[in-house]
Amino acid sequence: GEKVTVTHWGQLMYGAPYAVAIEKGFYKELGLDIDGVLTSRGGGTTMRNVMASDLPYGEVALPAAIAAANQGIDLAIVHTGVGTAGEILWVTPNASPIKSIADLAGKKVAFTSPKSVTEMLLIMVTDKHRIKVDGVAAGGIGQGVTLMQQGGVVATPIMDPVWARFEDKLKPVFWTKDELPAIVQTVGVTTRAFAKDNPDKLRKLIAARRKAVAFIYANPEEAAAIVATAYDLDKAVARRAVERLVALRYWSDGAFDQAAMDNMAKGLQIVGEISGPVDWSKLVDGSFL
Amino acid sequence: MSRAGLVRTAIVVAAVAALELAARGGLLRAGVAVPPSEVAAKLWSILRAGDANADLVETLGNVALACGLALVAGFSLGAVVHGLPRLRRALDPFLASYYALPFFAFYPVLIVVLGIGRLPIVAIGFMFAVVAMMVATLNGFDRIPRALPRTARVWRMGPVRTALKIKLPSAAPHLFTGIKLAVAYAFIGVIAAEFIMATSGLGYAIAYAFNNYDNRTMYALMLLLLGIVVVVNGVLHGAEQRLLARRRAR
Amino acid sequence: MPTRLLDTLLVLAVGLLAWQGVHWLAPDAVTSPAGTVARAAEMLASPRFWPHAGETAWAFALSLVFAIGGGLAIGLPLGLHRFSAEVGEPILVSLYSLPKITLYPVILLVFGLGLSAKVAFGTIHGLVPVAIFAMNGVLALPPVYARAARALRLSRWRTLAAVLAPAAVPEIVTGVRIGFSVTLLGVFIGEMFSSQRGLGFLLMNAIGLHDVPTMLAIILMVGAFAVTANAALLALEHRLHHRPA
Amino acid sequence: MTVRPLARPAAATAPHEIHARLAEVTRTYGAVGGRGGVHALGPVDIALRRGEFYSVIGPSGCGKSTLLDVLSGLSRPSAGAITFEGRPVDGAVPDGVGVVFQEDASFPWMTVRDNIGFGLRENGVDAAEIGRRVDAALALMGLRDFAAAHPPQLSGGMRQRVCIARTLVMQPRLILLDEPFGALDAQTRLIMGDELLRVWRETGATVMLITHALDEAAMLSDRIGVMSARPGRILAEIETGWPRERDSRIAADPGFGAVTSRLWGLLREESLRAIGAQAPAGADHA
Amino acid sequence: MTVRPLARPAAATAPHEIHARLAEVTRTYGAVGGRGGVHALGPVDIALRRGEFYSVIGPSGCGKSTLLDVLSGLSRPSAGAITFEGRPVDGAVPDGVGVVFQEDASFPWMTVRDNIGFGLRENGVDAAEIGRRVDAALALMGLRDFAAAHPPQLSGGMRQRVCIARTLVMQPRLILLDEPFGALDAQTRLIMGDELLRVWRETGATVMLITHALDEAAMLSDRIGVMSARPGRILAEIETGWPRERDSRIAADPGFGAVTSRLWGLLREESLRAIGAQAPAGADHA
Ligand SMILES: Nc1ncnc2c1ncn2[C@@H]1O[C@H](COP(=O)(O)OP(=O)(O)OP(=O)(O)O)[C@@H](O)[C@H]1O
Ligand SMILES: Nc1ncnc2c1ncn2[C@@H]1O[C@H](COP(=O)(O)OP(=O)(O)OP(=O)(O)O)[C@@H](O)[C@H]1O
Ligand SMILES: [Mg+2]
Ligand SMILES: [Mg+2]
Repeated sequence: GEKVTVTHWGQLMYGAPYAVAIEKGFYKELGLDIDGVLTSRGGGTTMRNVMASDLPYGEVALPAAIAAANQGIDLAIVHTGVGTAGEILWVTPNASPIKSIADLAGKKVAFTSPKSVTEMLLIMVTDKHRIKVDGVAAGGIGQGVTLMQQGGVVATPIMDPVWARFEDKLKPVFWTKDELPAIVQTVGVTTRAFAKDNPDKLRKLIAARRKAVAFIYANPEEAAAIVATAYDLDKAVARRAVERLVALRYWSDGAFDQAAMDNMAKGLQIVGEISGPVDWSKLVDGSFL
Repeated sequence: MSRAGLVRTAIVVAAVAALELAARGGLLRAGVAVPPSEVAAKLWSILRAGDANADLVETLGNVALACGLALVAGFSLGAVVHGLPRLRRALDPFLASYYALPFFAFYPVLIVVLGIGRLPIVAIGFMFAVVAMMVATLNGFDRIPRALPRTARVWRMGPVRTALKIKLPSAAPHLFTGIKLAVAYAFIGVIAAEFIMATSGLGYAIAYAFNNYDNRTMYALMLLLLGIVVVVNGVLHGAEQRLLARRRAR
Repeated sequence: MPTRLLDTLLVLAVGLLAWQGVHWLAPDAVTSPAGTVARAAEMLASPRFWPHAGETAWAFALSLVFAIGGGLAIGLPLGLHRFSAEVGEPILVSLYSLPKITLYPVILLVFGLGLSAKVAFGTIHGLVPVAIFAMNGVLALPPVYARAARALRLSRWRTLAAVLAPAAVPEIVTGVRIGFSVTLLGVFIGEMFSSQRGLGFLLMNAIGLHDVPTMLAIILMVGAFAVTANAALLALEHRLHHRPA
Repeated sequence: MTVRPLARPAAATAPHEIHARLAEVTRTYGAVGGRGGVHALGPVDIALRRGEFYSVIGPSGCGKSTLLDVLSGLSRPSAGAITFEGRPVDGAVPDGVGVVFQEDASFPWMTVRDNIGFGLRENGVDAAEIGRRVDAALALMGLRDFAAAHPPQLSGGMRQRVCIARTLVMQPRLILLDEPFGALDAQTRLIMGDELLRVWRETGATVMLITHALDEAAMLSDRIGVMSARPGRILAEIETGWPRERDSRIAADPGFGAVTSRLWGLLREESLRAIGAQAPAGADHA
Repeated sequence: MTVRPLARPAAATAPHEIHARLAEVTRTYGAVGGRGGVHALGPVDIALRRGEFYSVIGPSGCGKSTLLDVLSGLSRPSAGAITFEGRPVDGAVPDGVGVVFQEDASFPWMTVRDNIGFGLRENGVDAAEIGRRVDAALALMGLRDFAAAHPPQLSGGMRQRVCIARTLVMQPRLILLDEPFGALDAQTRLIMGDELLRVWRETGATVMLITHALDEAAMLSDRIGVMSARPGRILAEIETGWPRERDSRIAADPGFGAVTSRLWGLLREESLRAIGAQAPAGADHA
């Protein structure tokens, strides 16, 4: 069978709809033979995987898609994946005296890597509260937790399902959803050539995902079980994570939210990743929704 | 230059030219291959603008630190273990398979022990380099002709003077092999750790450029790294030749 | 030799004790040896583990074949022709000390994703040391072997096949052993970046999920495999180098 | 048990029939382009009589191994002609010539038996015949108990015997030996020398032995060629006059002292001349 | 130019004054725990007379190096007593004893001059004195032109001269040499032997030379100890009766033949016995 590409499959929850769509046979219903998921640890690597794979379609981080487009890669954004970064939160150990964003002022706070979404969010949040923190690049979510446990930083970003595993040891300092407007994290991309040659197939791919998203919202319990199996996660952890994300309406049905996309572009300008506004008209193609 | 040197240069030049032609002629996928001339131009502009300086300094610093520590520790460990044949035999299987371990996986552990920043990176470089130096030291000490320490005994020299004035210089050629390997391994370890885990340094910069589809910068930085490795190798090779020159027959 | 085995076990025990010590110092970040072994056993018992292990093993086996085959194909001819060796050696040594991880992007660009990229990455790690050892092994052969072959009126081809090749076997095995280790490392690193199956993928996933027991269990399993396989090759190497009973 | 002879019995030989000859042979190394190379040997004239035991002695580096190389056909002379059994030798080892090298040339990856049979197998001799010849050689060289051993398990002397056996099974009519006992101590050389004499007697082959041990040459040879320092020329050929049936006890013969002191005399001058540059005048008035 | 002597002139020696003695000395290797080790040497009794040139010959592995080790104090005997100049030798090399090893022990990382002066510097001799003694040794050993060279640039014979010079500058009264010319060809050994004789004459030191070359022993020595196969014992001590003023030309002396054939006789039997196992009966009825 064919394989779609999804960033951070097995680690982060972007992939839940794909797991459900495969497991519940939504692809099959539409005559598609999708039986697996390619992945990588994110960013440009996933983007490259999409372009290199036999089925050049997948869900990648929006900044990676923008970067690729800026380098002249001929791609089209065909749907929204995860339309919010609200699930990301900064946490601190239970025993920590830190209680609010204001308490972070002047302290060392982790983000994952330079110019990443977490750095962007941290800057946006601290700017909003007019405080200065000493940002530290930890290298990843897990590394950030380790670093915090060793006292290297007072707070570190986390998200489900990792958060679900640490809920009893760590406490939130702030949630992005409480601080910032919606920001598109991931989008579905394909090559222009594939879109032109296989418009129907593309439509079906998107439709199957949409059906899976609807299924998750309707049957969170069963969806969590499917994700737990696909990701090899503890069942309880998966359930808690899915519940929380359902409440957040984390997974988009695919429709574009211009403002949420612009928010990401703004953030990327803040961290210096891009120099000007993005011309979405050249990138986005909503005709397959 | 020697005849071999000339032929070697010719081969390298031909390879570069072939790559240039292939890239320009569209033989290779666009975006995959960038003509070497453009890579060199890009590197030149990066160097002139100083964009890579901070990463370069950081990486070289990490390598130097990792390598320096590995040389001292590797030599000391080697010298001590050489004096304890039982320990040495017990260690042998571990030393021999040491390089199959994926050190990068220790990174999270290293953060625990050493905190975030350059130290865990240096530690990975060190872990890569130290065993090479240790094994070279063991080899070197093994190959000290028996008659040399015996000569020292005839002159009634103490063990420390014997170690310093007889064993060390006698083992020097092997120690130098260890130094060369340690430098190479420290480079490999530091760059790999930066590439996979870190958030700064040359390795990170290459990974970053890759992630951003910035192939031109990526190739330019790789070229820079290649240049550094070749120069360092060359310098070490030259130093070794000088060291060994007097020890070789006419 | 029993004392030797005892000593090795003693060293192992000291290592485990140190590990346990680190665990006591930082229980969150380092699982205890017992906990790690338990996790490893759990993984080994899980049917989901084996496709990953199988994928890595397959990629590793292919890489090893290419690394050894390619290494010998490059190293042996260079060793037979002294001038070529003089030309080629510095190039090989530079390649050897080049941090090959930086080539990963190129590999991905050229081979795309999946098995072929992993195999290519494993191969470039192992090929160079095998080539260097094979070359030096042939170069260092006593010239008297070739002369003896001529005195026995052997053809060029028979000289190569019946005398020079077997004579170089011990050095070649040493190269293969070194190549074995770095090829494994190469495949593993390859899987850590871009892959959906394999132990390297599991490890990267565990790092992403901050799942310390799984991380250490994977390292332990790979390490145990590497040490065992290497010990076997080492024993073979000793037999070949010293060839007496 | 009788052991078959290793070489075809020599034809009833006319006295002083010439078996191999070097005529005005010189060898220069590495004279590439215009630059002159090392003049290693010659001009040398030697006529080996069929069935004789001829030794060559000379100072280190005088060209003894070079002489063996050109005579055996392992390398070409720069000038001059070499014939073996009347046919010119030219860049290939002729059938009927066997060479034993100074270095240990036994193959460590084969058993002693396989080592000895190797040349026969490569030359397409049939298996039964190989078995017979190898057995005979094992017995002759006192290696029967070690047939299944590998060379690294043997002493240096025994390894050298393997190489000699490997050469003998090819039934060479001319055997060239380049300091074959160089690595052994004097006592073992003595034993090996006696064995070599026996082989020589029994096979009827012509033997040329290169050695730097004077007493070895004096004890074993019918004739001894004494070479000058590089470029090696034959300074003198000394006839010992020993009977064909002999062994190392010949050293007790009064004639032995006469032969050795003649050799000493010839070599002493030659060595002093060769080493002259290395022992400057200062050494004398110390 | 006159060169200072390298050793204090020997005191007017009483005839046959004993300089060093081994009494009932044996040496066993590696008898750890209950398991018996290798009985390498002895029991051996040797009395070295002051100023004599004593050689030891014997088959390979018979314990010659072991003998030198215990006599020099580099290792302890398993039983028996060793005295040097009347004092017991016990696990340390006494002052006044110099050793030249079979292997090349020159330091490749130092110049010839520094090699020769190294022992003196380590023993705190003052610089001016070192300079004088080293110059004298360079001249004596014919190494003046090579003072600034490094050993790897020299021939094997010259490197061995460096080692001898390095020992001589320490002004030993007893010089022990373990097959010092083992790696050299016969002609170079000849020259080196003559030089050794001169040094011996001029320094008045006592010399014990271990060698496996019969003619070398016969040519150089006042007395020759012939050792049995392992465990080495002294089979016989042969007095040559040469005059103190002599060199290799002694080989032309009629007495030389007598000495060598006696040595050959003794060693032939011993070698055959030692090698017996390696040359099984099969070799004889071939
Ligand atoms: N391939 C070569 N190229 C250049 N010079 C050579 C070569 N082979 C030998 N020579 C030189 O030719 C001379 C004679 O060498 P050869 O090996 O024949 O001497 P030899 O008498 O056998 O010496 P030894 O007693 O040390 O074995 C030496 O000076 C040597 O350096
Ligand atoms: N350190 C050791 N441990 C065990 N056995 C040893 C040791 N050194 C020597 N031997 C054994 O003792 C015997 C005598 O050795 P030694 O080196 O004294 O002989 P040698 O007469 O000097 O021989 P060569 O003529 O080969 O130099 C040999 O059988 C040797 O194997
Ligand atoms: Mg020679
Ligand atoms: Mg010895």
